[in-house]
Amino acid sequence: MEPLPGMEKLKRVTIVAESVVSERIQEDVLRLGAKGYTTTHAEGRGSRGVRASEWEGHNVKLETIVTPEVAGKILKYMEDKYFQHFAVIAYTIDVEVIRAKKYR
Amino acid sequence: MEPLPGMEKLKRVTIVAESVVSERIQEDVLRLGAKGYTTTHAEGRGSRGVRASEWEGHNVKLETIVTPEVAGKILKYMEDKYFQHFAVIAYTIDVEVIRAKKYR
Amino acid sequence: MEPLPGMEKLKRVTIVAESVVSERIQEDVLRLGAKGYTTTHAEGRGSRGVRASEWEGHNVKLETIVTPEVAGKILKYMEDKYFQHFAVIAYTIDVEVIRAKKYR
Amino acid sequence: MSALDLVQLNLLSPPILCFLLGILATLVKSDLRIPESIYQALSIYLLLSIGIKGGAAIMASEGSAFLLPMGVAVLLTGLMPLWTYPVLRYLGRLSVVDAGAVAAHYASVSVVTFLAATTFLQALGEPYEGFLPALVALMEVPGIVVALLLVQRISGKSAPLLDSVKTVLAGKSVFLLLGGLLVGIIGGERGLLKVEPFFVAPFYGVLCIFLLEMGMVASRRFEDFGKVGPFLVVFGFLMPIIHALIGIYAGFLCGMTRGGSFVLGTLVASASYIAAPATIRLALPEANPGYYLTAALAITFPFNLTIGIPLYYALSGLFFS
Amino acid sequence: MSALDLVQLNLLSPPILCFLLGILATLVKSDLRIPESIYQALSIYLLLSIGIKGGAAIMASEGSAFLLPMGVAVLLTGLMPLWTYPVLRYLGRLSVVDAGAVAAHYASVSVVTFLAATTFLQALGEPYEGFLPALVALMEVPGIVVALLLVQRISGKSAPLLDSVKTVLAGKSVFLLLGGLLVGIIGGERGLLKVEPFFVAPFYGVLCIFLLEMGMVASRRFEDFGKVGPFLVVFGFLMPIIHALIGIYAGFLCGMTRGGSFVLGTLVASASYIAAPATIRLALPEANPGYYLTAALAITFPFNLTIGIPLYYALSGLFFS
Amino acid sequence: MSALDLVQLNLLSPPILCFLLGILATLVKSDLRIPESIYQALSIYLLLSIGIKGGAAIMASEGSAFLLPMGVAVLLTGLMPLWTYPVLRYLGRLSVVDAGAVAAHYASVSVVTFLAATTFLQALGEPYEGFLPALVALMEVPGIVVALLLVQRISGKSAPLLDSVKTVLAGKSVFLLLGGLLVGIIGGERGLLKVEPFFVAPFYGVLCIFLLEMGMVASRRFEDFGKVGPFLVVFGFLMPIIHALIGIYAGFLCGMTRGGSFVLGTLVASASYIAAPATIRLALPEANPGYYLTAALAITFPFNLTIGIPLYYALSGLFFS
Ligand SMILES: Nc1ncnc2c1ncn2[C@@H]1O[C@H](COP(=O)(O)O)[C@@H](O)[C@H]1O
Ligand SMILES: Nc1ncnc2c1ncn2[C@@H]1O[C@H](COP(=O)(O)O)[C@@H](O)[C@H]1O
Ligand SMILES: Nc1ncnc2c1ncn2[C@@H]1O[C@H](COP(=O)(O)O)[C@@H](O)[C@H]1O
Ligand code: NA
Ligand code: NA
Ligand code: NA
Repeated sequence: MEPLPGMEKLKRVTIVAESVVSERIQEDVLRLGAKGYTTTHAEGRGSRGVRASEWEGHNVKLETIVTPEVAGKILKYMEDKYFQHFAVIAYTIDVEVIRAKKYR
Repeated sequence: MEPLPGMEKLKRVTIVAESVVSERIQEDVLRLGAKGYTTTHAEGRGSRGVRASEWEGHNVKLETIVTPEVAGKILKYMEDKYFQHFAVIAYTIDVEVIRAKKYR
Repeated sequence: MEPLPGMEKLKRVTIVAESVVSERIQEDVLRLGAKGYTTTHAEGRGSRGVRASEWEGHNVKLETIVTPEVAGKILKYMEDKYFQHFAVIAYTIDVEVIRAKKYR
Repeated sequence: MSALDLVQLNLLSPPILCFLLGILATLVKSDLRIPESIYQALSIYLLLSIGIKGGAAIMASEGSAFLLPMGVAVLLTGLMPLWTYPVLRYLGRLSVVDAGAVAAHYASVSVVTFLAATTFLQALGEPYEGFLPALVALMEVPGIVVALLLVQRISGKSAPLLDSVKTVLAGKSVFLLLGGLLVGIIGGERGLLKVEPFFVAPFYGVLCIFLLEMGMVASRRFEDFGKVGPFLVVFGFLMPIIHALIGIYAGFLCGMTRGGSFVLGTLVASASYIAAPATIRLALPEANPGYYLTAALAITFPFNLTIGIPLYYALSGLFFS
Repeated sequence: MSALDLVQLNLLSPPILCFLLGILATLVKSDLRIPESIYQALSIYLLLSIGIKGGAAIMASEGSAFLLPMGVAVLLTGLMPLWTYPVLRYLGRLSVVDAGAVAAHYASVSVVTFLAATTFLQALGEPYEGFLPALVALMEVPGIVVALLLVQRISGKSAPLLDSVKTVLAGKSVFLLLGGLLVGIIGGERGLLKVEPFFVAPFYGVLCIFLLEMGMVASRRFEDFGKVGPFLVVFGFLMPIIHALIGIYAGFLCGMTRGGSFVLGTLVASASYIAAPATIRLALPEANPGYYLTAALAITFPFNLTIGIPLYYALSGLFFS
Repeated sequence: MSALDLVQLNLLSPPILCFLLGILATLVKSDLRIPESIYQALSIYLLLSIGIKGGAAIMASEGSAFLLPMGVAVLLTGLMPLWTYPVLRYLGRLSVVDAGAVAAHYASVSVVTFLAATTFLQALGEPYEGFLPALVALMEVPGIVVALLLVQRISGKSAPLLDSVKTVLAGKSVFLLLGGLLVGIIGGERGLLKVEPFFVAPFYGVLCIFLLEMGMVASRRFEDFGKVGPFLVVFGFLMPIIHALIGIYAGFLCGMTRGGSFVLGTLVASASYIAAPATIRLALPEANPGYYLTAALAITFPFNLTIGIPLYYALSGLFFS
């Protein structure tokens, strides 16, 4: 599909993480170059099963619109830092935005 | 990636907005031609920082599947009406749906 | 847009359903081959209007990252089983993931 | 007390005032919302509390005075689809599933209507049987099952009836009522005493907040009146009155007090908008919720809450005097 | 009682201790969070409860003693933008919309500050007029409207004023206060009695949890002090003191008790951080929330809650002795 | 009272009945859910309430009778990893981190088990020291820290220990307990009086709803029994009994009442499933939550709540008679 006129392509990185690490990931993402993010409460099932505890709450889903470079950095960081021990997944989607400079 | 057989391509417009304007945006979106929408409670960080107040709640994320034409209209409207003064972002993603006529 | 280096393309299926059927759909999705899913509470407007009741809660949005084959199966199943009588929509988006084998 | 006094007594109690306030909130387009999780917490509180009080009351009651009324109430509720279904199908010209679905709702009961009825009696100073909350739990299910059986019979297709029975029994509203009953029966008076400051004393205040929300929920559906057609609107107002009379008379025959018979009548008159919709949605997905929910929630429920309750009390005077 | 005793009496009450605990939670970076839905439920509870109590008190009060204080309070509140706006615009050099926005906040009232003031009086054993909660409801709106009118006048552009008035009146905080008032007035003493164990007895405990959250909310904005500039910080501390004196004196002139005058003074001194921000955000979107929210919520609110209340009480001694 | 009477007294109290009801809800696959925000609100309420009551009790207690028991309790808790770790590592053949993680949980305490123990004493009419809630707050942390130190020592890698201590101290459960203590100590008896109708009277009712949820949470993990292996299952049942004896004896030596010693024993016997899991997940991410959570939450917690409490009380008779 063609991009709508006047719009630019960027990446949206989505991270679903068990809540115990979610505040850390929010800081990580900004440090790695994201200019903002949006989070929602989420629940889920995956391969790892158990989480810390109900008292900590369930998962947090974080979405951030970034340049492809920053997206690459974030995914790399997630892989190195969280994938092994924590219940975390991350992926990217292509998005089209107006006024792309807000996200750079 | 090729579309799955029998599916058609449409646009999904995502709008994240501070709650004080979210009900208005829901009406706007329908008026501009969307046939439906889905909202979730969200929190977030961006460049503008402060919101109206905690009592108003945080952000609302709205997702609506529409034709490219309607998508263009919605983004244009968001830009004209909300971007300057309100904490609002909007972007589109390509999606594939079955029975596209539900969204036209 | 080119995929980021080292990433593979998969499909993300999104299903928004009235809560009364959401637990069933979660089981369906796993049975049809998904390795996990993420759910969030959602509200929405569509063509069908009324739901079972407020007491049941609103909608549930489910997102699952799967291979194109599984995505096709899930959409087909939703169409056959739920589209006629329940307030359910489903669509797919292309995503890029690291370590795709987690989702196979 | 004159009929007008009764209406006034009912309308001016804080819970009903809060219900009207909820309707007002919708009318003036207020942005007031009760968060979904709070609504659920309030429901859990009310249901568990009713159950526990009912259970403790059963244990406190002497002998087995409650057995006859209970049996009659369950029977009555089970029989209701036998006349509501034909009325809906042939007078109302609803389809088989829609008629069955609406019948199921009127053959079950509304917990909040029950609470409003007992609140009314307390304001009046009129006594009633302590075991009545147990009735609510028992009257929720049978009518739904019978209505489903009926549809299955008539339409010839074998709906997953056993599944439906399980759904409704394990459904949260019935589970909490029955579970509360158990806790009340086992824990007894002494158990109730410990939890009284939580489950009993603040009850009417909690009910106020709940009815505030119910007012908003019901009035958001007022605009659907047009869609359901005139028959269902009339049905939603008239049927409860007939049912109330049947219920009051049944209570009278069982030797219940005037207060208890009035509550039984109100229960019979009420239509479920919690247990029934959830079950019906899954068991009869092709039935239109626009019919059954609008009738039960936007017509019969507000009618009972405001006019029905004082009316049924006045009517109970026909039998007791 | 010495000034220090008063400060201590205020600071050591559980609600204020919980407020300080909330500030501490932010300072030590605790992961404690009050879920948004709970915060909303607590607000609904507090607002409705204040309204109901105020309404019942009006019904219980003899004659129309409340009319004069009410009129004066509304007038005072409506006049406030006439001096706060110029101060902000010319001394503070804020833009027209920013000055108007801040003025609107200080010309409305803070419900929680009101509650803290009455808690303080109760700890002191000092009586006050029962109809005061009704004042809160009436003082929320007029100042906001006048401030908006002023901005409209000066900037020449016609803001959708009617819309704003509707927004603030149908807004949940005003709706609940006025709605509660109605329930209290219509339901009367007798209605209050039934809901007393929910709406009255646990009130101060609920206030504790609410203030725990408010402490976290306010302290999260402490870091914005730098951004608003020194003028607004000074304004946020000094203006309330001047306003308190005006309010106390007005109460005195109306013949109110010392307690009542002190509460009126505290109300006048308080700045809205609920009704005003929501309305202003929509009516004056170009105004910077960084100014008005920081001033109202992070400066004036904590100041009033901790130092202001005992100070205003001490000051009220100037008029009553 | 015979052992059976004790078991019955415990099992038939409304809170424990609600816990069993929660287990039942999972078994019958009910769709009952306590929303996450409500669960969090109930926790905040319970923790703050325990803290405030403990604090007020300390202020009310004469002299410093609480110092010795407190010191002993903290010491005991800090020492526990020294024997639980080797047992888990060498008898149970868990890895270093897993053994350390499980040890940390058993060296901390369960707040809800504490509440169940005091509920039991109240039903029994047996007195106990008022300062016990303060013990809970103090016993949560030391054992976790010692267990982490141990793992660090043995595995040789320097875990961010200071970070962990900060995490657990600023973590919401410890923060609320200690914060409540402060509010109780500073506000004193008089402060408690004002908030009593909220924080004290409805407490057992709130505990019922909380335990309903805990029953569902715990039973959802019952199926993991298989995964943890027979050793951990046995450990989860036996270790608490040994720990209870140690705790009761320690209380006895400190000159505490029978009730107080029993509560201390129950605290020592309990395993944390709130403060510990959150801390361990971050400090030892490679430890398997499948081990520590299942043992603490699905084995030891339900065991203590149902059988353990009456058993420990009976055992306390060995020392006091
Ligand atoms: N295939 C998937 N699709 C969508 N979300 C997933 C998938 N697998 C895992 N998740 C999410 O990621 C979280 C952690 O997964 P896991 O580490 O596999 O337990 C889960 O709780 C889900 O919310
Ligand atoms: N780069 C971004 N990615 C995702 N969400 C964003 C981003 N920037 C802003 N947002 C969302 O949009 C809201 C408003 O942003 P802002 O107007 O920049 O304060 C924020 O609260 C976020 O929820
Ligand atoms: N065009 C749309 N875009 C996004 N979500 C939609 C759309 N149409 C329907 N939905 C969602 O799907 C649910 C069911 O829709 P419906 O069956 O049309 O009532 C709605 O409540 C919305 O959450
Ligand atoms: Na009925
Ligand atoms: Na003011
Ligand atoms: Na322990």
